[in-house]
Amino acid sequence: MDASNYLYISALLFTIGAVGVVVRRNAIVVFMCIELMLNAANLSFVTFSRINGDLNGQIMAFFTMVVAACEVVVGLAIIVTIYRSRRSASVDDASLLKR
Amino acid sequence: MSFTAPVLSYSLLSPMLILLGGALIGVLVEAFVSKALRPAVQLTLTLGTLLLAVMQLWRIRGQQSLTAAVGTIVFDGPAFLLQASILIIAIISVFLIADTEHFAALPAALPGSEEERQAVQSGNQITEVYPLTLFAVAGMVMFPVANDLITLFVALEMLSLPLYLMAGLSRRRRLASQEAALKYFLLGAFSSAFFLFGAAYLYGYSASITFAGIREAIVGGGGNDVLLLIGIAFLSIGLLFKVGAVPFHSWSPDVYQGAPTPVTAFMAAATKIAAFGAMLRIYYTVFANAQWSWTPVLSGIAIVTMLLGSLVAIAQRDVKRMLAYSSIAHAGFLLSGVIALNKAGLDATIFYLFAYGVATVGAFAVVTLVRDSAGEVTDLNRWKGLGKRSPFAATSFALFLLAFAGIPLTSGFIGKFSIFSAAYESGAKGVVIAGVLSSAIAAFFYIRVIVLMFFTDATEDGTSVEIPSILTQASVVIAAVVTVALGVYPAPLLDFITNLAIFIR
Amino acid sequence: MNTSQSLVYLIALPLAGAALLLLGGRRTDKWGHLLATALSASSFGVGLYQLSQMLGRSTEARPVSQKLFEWINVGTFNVDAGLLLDQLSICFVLLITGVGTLIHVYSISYMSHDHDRRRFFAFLNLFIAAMLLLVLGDSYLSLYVGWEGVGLASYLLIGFWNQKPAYATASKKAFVMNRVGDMGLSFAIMIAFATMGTVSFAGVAEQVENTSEAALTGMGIMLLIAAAGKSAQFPLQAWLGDAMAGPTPVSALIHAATMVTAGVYLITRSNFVFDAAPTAQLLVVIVGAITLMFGALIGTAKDDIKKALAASTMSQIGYMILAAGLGPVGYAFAIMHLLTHGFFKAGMFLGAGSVMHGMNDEVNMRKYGALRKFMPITFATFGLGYLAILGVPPFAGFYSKDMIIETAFNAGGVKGIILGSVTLLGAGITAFYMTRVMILTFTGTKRWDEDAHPHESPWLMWLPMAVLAIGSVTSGFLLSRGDALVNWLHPLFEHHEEHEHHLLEPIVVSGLALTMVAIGVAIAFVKYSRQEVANIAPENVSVFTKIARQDLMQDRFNEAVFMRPGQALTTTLGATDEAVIDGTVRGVGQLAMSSGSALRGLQNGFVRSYAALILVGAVALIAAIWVVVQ
Amino acid sequence: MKWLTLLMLLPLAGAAVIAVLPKGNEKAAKQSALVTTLVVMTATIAMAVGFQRDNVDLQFVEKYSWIPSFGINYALGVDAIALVLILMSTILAPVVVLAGWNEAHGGRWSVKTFYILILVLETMMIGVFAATDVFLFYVIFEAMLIPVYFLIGGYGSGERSAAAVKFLIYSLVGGLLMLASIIALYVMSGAQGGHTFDINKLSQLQMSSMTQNLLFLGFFIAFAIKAPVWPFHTWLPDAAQSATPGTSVLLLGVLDKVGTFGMIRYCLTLFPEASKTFTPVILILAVISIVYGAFLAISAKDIKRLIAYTSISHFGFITMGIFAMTSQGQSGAILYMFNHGFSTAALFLVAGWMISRRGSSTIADFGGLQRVAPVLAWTFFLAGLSSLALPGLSSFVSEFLVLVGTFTRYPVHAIIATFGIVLAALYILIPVQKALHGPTTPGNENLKDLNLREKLAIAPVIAIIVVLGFYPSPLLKVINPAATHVISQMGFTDPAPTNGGK
Amino acid sequence: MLQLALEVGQTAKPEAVMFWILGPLAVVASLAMLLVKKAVHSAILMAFVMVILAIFYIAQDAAFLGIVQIVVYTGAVMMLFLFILMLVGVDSSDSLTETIRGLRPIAITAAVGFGGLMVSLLGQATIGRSAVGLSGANAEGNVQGIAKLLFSTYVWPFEVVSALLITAALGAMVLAHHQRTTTRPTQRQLSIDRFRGDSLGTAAGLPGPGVYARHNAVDVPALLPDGTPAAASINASLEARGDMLDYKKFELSEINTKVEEEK
Repeated sequence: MDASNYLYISALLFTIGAVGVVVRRNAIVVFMCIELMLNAANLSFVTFSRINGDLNGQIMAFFTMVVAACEVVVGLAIIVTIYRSRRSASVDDASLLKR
Repeated sequence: MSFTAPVLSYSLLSPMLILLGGALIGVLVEAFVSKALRPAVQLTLTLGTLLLAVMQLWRIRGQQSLTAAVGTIVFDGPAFLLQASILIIAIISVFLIADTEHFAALPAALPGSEEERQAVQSGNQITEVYPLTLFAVAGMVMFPVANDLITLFVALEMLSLPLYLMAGLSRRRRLASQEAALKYFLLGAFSSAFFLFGAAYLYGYSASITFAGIREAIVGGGGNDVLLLIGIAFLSIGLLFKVGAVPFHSWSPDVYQGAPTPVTAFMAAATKIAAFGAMLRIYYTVFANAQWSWTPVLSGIAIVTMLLGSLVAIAQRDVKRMLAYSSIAHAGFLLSGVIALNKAGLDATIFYLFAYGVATVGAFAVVTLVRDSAGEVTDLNRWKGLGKRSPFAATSFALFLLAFAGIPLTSGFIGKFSIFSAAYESGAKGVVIAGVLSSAIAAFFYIRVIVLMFFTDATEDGTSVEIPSILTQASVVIAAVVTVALGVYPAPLLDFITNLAIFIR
Repeated sequence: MNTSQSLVYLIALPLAGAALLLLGGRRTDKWGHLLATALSASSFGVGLYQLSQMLGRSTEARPVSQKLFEWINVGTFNVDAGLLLDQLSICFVLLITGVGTLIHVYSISYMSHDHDRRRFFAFLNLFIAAMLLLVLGDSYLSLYVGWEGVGLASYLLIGFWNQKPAYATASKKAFVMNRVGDMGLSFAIMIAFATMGTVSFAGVAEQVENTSEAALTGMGIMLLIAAAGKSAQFPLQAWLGDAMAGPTPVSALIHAATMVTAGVYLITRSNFVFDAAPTAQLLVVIVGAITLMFGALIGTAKDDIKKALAASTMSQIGYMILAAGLGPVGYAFAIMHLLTHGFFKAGMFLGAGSVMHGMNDEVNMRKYGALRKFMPITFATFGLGYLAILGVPPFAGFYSKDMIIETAFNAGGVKGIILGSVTLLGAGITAFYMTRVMILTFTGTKRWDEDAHPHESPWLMWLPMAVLAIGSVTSGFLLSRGDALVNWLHPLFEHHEEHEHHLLEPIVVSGLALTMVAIGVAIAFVKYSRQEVANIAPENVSVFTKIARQDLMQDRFNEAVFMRPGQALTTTLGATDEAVIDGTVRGVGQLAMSSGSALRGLQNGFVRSYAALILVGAVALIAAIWVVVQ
Repeated sequence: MKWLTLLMLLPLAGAAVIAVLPKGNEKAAKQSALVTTLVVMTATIAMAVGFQRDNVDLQFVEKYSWIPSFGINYALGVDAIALVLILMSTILAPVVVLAGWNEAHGGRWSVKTFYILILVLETMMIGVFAATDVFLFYVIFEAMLIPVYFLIGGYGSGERSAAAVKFLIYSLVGGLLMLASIIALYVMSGAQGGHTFDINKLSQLQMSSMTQNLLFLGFFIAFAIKAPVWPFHTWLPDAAQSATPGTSVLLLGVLDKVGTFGMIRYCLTLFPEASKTFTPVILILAVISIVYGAFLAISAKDIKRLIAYTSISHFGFITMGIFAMTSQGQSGAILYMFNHGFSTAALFLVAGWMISRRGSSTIADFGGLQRVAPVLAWTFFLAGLSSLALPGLSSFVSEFLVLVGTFTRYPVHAIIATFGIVLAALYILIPVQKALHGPTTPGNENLKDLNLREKLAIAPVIAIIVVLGFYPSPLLKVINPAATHVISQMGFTDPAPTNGGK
Repeated sequence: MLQLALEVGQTAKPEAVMFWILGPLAVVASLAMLLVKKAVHSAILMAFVMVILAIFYIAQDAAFLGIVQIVVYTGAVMMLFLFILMLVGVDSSDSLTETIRGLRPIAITAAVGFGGLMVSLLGQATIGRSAVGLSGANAEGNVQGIAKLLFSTYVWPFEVVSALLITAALGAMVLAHHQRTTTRPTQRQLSIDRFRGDSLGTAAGLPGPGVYARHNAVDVPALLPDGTPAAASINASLEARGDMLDYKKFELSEINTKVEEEK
């Protein structure tokens, strides 16, 4: 089967993730949507790796996972901090800074 | 199975290794040194590390045109210049960070809680910012020397993560600070996803993850342009986000305002150098032959960025936000140097980055000086009459604003002139005209602040200027001296840059 | 041409006086007036010396010049500060310094109570110097300096008592209207330079034959405008009446004898231009004729003695201009009338001053009457002047005016008839209003204010009057004897071959003129001597009188045509500048501000909006790629 | 001897001396400033003596590499035009210091600062006329805004900060347009034989007429704002109204001359073809400026605004003379620049004394000053006469030369402009009547006449006005070769006498 | 649909079957992730998508990544998410109505545009060469291949990532760690405080919740002997959270609380 079909899936997942960031209010869900985007990118890497017959893409995907893990740690720490101060995980509530 | 041990060329990596080593020692200090000693130890350690890194960088400047770490790092003239700029700015910024008055005494405590009050009273300090700063600096110096997409991405995250954290550590207005951290983080991660997606398509296009490989594929032209274009577009989003170009700029006013001012200074100056450094390398070497595809778009973005940054800055009431929009406008000016895609553009952009970075740190340093009993005063209306109360602060701030406005005899003018002439040389006349136009608009609000400081009578509201430490004062003075010196006699630095700034491909 | 090193002293002496008195300040109060008078007199002496020198030379060698220094020298525009004294200018020099000195003398007494007498004398000296520069300059540009210089002196002297707002306004009016004339002179100089490449009299005279008539006509018209401004000729006549605000010696010197005749000098001096530009010459005649009548008509209705005399001056200068416009035959008569007029009009003004001096500065003739007995000397000198201006033989005016009327008739054809009739009619009206002045002032009943104690003026005042009276009696005879003046001036004016076809015999003209004068005198006598004169001007008079009292609506006309629209324009421009030009600039600023505020709205604080913005940016990029790929 | 650098360094040295003076010693600051400016004046005159007037090349040339990578030099040199203007600036400087002895006292900052700003400004005034490197010129052109800005905003009166901002924004916008043009020139020079800012080399660049037109506009608008030419003038009345008299003298007398100087030195030299293309438009603007400025001056209620408007009118004359392209027009314009400096100085200084005595700058508040303070009044009157270009005073010579020079080529423009002289009579005599004549109005009875210091300050100005009115040829002899050179460089010769078409 | 079925039938290789089943499932699951109200459901769906992706990886010769995806991503990262969700409140659910005006249409338009354009572009993107496949690169085994690259070419970024991890840990510490700012009181000090406190009532320790009350739940205050509720009997943190029941309703109103003083 044509490996590029995976690319379509990847693009769709990326799109859905991006939209999720825009439409969801819960900071954790927003963050998960970002993770979805990263995963979509990873799928592209793996697929291209297969198409190109080259393992570098997989290495990149691997690094993405590791970096994403670090990002999750930092991100969730920030979200928890905000939640503790505001008793809310809604990103809309954090809108003191504007204009 | 055969495995040959990689050759890393440690000497070229040494500045980064020193930084990382310093940061790790800093972490250990957190664990093992008594609380009372920590601030002094950390400050000394951080400054020492940075100085050591600078010295080491100076020593290896001759060994340019080399790749290191199995080709993941490239060290050439621009790399040296950019790394040196970042390190110098980092040193000045650390002077500001050393004034721990800006940072929350106990970030884990709820804002306004008894616990926080006690922490403040006990003089608790979060000395973790020092290692975090060093980590960020390490990421920044790695960003413009990365030679493949993986290293680039790791460096990007390396510089971002500490900044996300540090943005949330302000002592005053903690909710706003945390909000800044959240926004910076979410949007940063969002843009990283775009960056990564673009990287995937570049990989798909060229079957290579290294810059050299991608460049060869573009030169060879055998691949599919759609993949290349998507790759360039998305990778650019990630980079443009970091420099704060419209429409990827919206984080910067909020984050600049919310973050502790020393962090803002550091972030505004150093991140910009790092990000533009990477952009220069990528656009000047990797994408150079696909110029047709990105110059028009980047020109459009540059024009919109300059104009929007300048226009919105007019309407600002908060000095930090105003500086943020000014930095957006400057991102537009700097983009015109990227668009130029010639030697002059490269030289000009590097010069501009350094000059602008120094002035930015200086400007924010002055912001840290203006305080009342509740901390920094960033409301512009309360800056009225500052010239009378503190000629030092007001004069130096005016100097930095004049430099931002590009008035002759300040570094900003030389920068603006060189970057616009480079852009003009490459035929980007529209960008130059927009640049001139937005400079005019920008002049308007810079002057407005000068009017406020010098020509408006103060309202008695307890706003005063404190010189909290000799270090902060030093950073203002250093920045001012550099700004004037580069405006009056920039020849040595320009020559130095011209001689060094040659990318190896 | 001969050169003379002493010409400069003519100007330098009074100029030094002016400078010394102005810069010296109060220190010179005690003797300043004496010094000024002495300097004026010595200038007159230099003039006499020059005359004697000139008389001693052959006709061709009479003009002398002196180059002072290089003045303006740019490219082909070369003007030296140079002086030229020829037969024409010597007449003026003597008139100016002579009458000027007399008036200095008169003023010593007349102004003796004035706090600022020193300044007055400084201005008088300044005037003498400027006027001398005007007539001595060897180029239009040097003349221009004197031209504006006398304007300045006139402004200063009219406004000498400028603490009275009306006087200050009068002086300003005089200067501004003069400037309109000056503008004409500027244009004339520019035309001369652009077409002939020179602005000196000699140069222009030389180039006239190489120059098109159109250009010369243009230049001539511009010179005429200049002359009209300075000489209060139609249509720039309105300032002269108001100029009587100045002290009476000023009116005598500047606004009767000398400065106002500068226009005649200019036209006469530019004879070569006008001779080559018949259209311009015709205009000169027309302007002269109109003003002649204009002034005469105003004169009939004025109750203010000085304004009546001013109107008369206007009218008499009209005669001169008319004569000057008649070409070579008329120039000499214009100058002759100018000289005789200088004597009798100055004398009459001084007489008026003397009357005012005795009547507490009252100028309204309706409050005079029967002064003959109280001021016999004044009456006598004034009366001699009166006879002179009427043109009664053998007084001065007879010779000069008669010649002009005669020449006017001789202009030929319809033109001659019209001009002749106008001059004749003018003579009649002159007789009427001058008789009116005489009757109202010196005869009839006393209509004085209660506190008036008329008395004769001191000798310092009547002496100059007497000298001028002698002039009014004799000058005409002396100047015309053997065509003395005509022959004297002859070399300057290009005479065409005499083809005099007399329309009327000279004796007929004289007879007609005297008849007209007699009619005028008779009417005045009937009107003012036979019935009681009201000491307040009656209101139930004809429309004609009302209009004449208002100077034939000249001020209303200027107000309606120039001042009001000018003021409206000024106000409009002021508002436009604020609203439109500055408004545009401010509008641009506002636009930037408001677009900044509007764009600020993008930054709504919601992180999701920011993400959406990034997403939209990304979509835009992809869309761009899509377009490129398609 | 490096005359020009010396001239630029002297005021800076003076400023440094003032800076280290003890804080309270205002008198010493004033004296130092006066001595410095006098020394500079003397030095300038000494330099001017050595000027070879028939040599149209730049003299007293100095050249050092400044920013070699951009081909920028610190290059100085003067031709007659620059020399005359430097002379004017350095003569005006001590006059301003002496005349405005007390004007720094109402300021926002110390007296010391005032004089430091003045001296720094003097350095820049010399530099801006002496620069022969376009970049150096631009740097000084822009940098000199800063001291003026602080002088207006810090020591002015009324809406001083608004006026200062308006001044600065206008100038900066113009400057930025010029910067765009300079960048284009620089880039083109790089493409045609190496980057340079040498004005002579730049004038030999090949460029399309479109490019030339655009670049010309960049320069011209900057200069037109500076000069100011209608419709770029609205900053001037505000600035002049708010600034101290001394500052106004430097602003109108010297700074604005940079605009007209720039038109000659840069617009004509660098873009001869475009200059010709735009001449019709510029002449119309100039004529409008003349008449418009005069009308606004007539309607002005404030004496300082009035003077500013008269300057707009006068700058119209200068601009017209420059673009008339005749030697009379050009010489007249250059001489006009010089003369206008002094006549405006006289007007502003005397007006300043009147204002400081009365505490109001509204013309209607004065009245009958001639009785109360005769010397003051007559000085004002004389200055006014100079402004209305009365023959015998210096401005007449220049104004007439401009008119005559314009008339030979553009008679219609000259004719309309000549109407300006009638309007000039009005705009000077109206305030003269209101302020000096008439009865002494309440509030003016006790105004003091000029004191010795003021007389000393104004005397040289008046002397120059009078002497140059009667004897301008020494100056004209210096100016003429340069003016003719400019005209011939443009390929123009004076029109021959037309003989009216015969 | 028919076309699709035909294609599936024709290319009925195992991978295609797997793809056409799991691919749509992944899309549907991720869409559902946006549409469900509860965050925890989103998390589960996210984990589901991740597992599908892991299968895709394995199917594309990226066995190592597939395993790591499950172990690290699904296992560790998603667990972290869930843990935080628990902390924040597992019940918390989003209202899906949009509050920012105009955002939803923009988002939907952008989504459709983005997805549509991407798919359209990919449709035109002929890769230019047929898929090479990883059999060559994986000749020594996928894990070995990756390891070789990771420890030679990418050893530098690999090392730097370790610094990144330290940063993350340090950051989490900074934000979450409560440093003690006062010295811990000793037993002795505590004891002294008890007896020297404001009232002796605390000397014997605070009353437990629910004593004498109608319920003995932790949020019900104890009743004092006079029948008034003892606020001190409730844990302070419950009180702070507002989870304490209103003690007023436990007051025994008919009891006269007045103590008659004996004379």
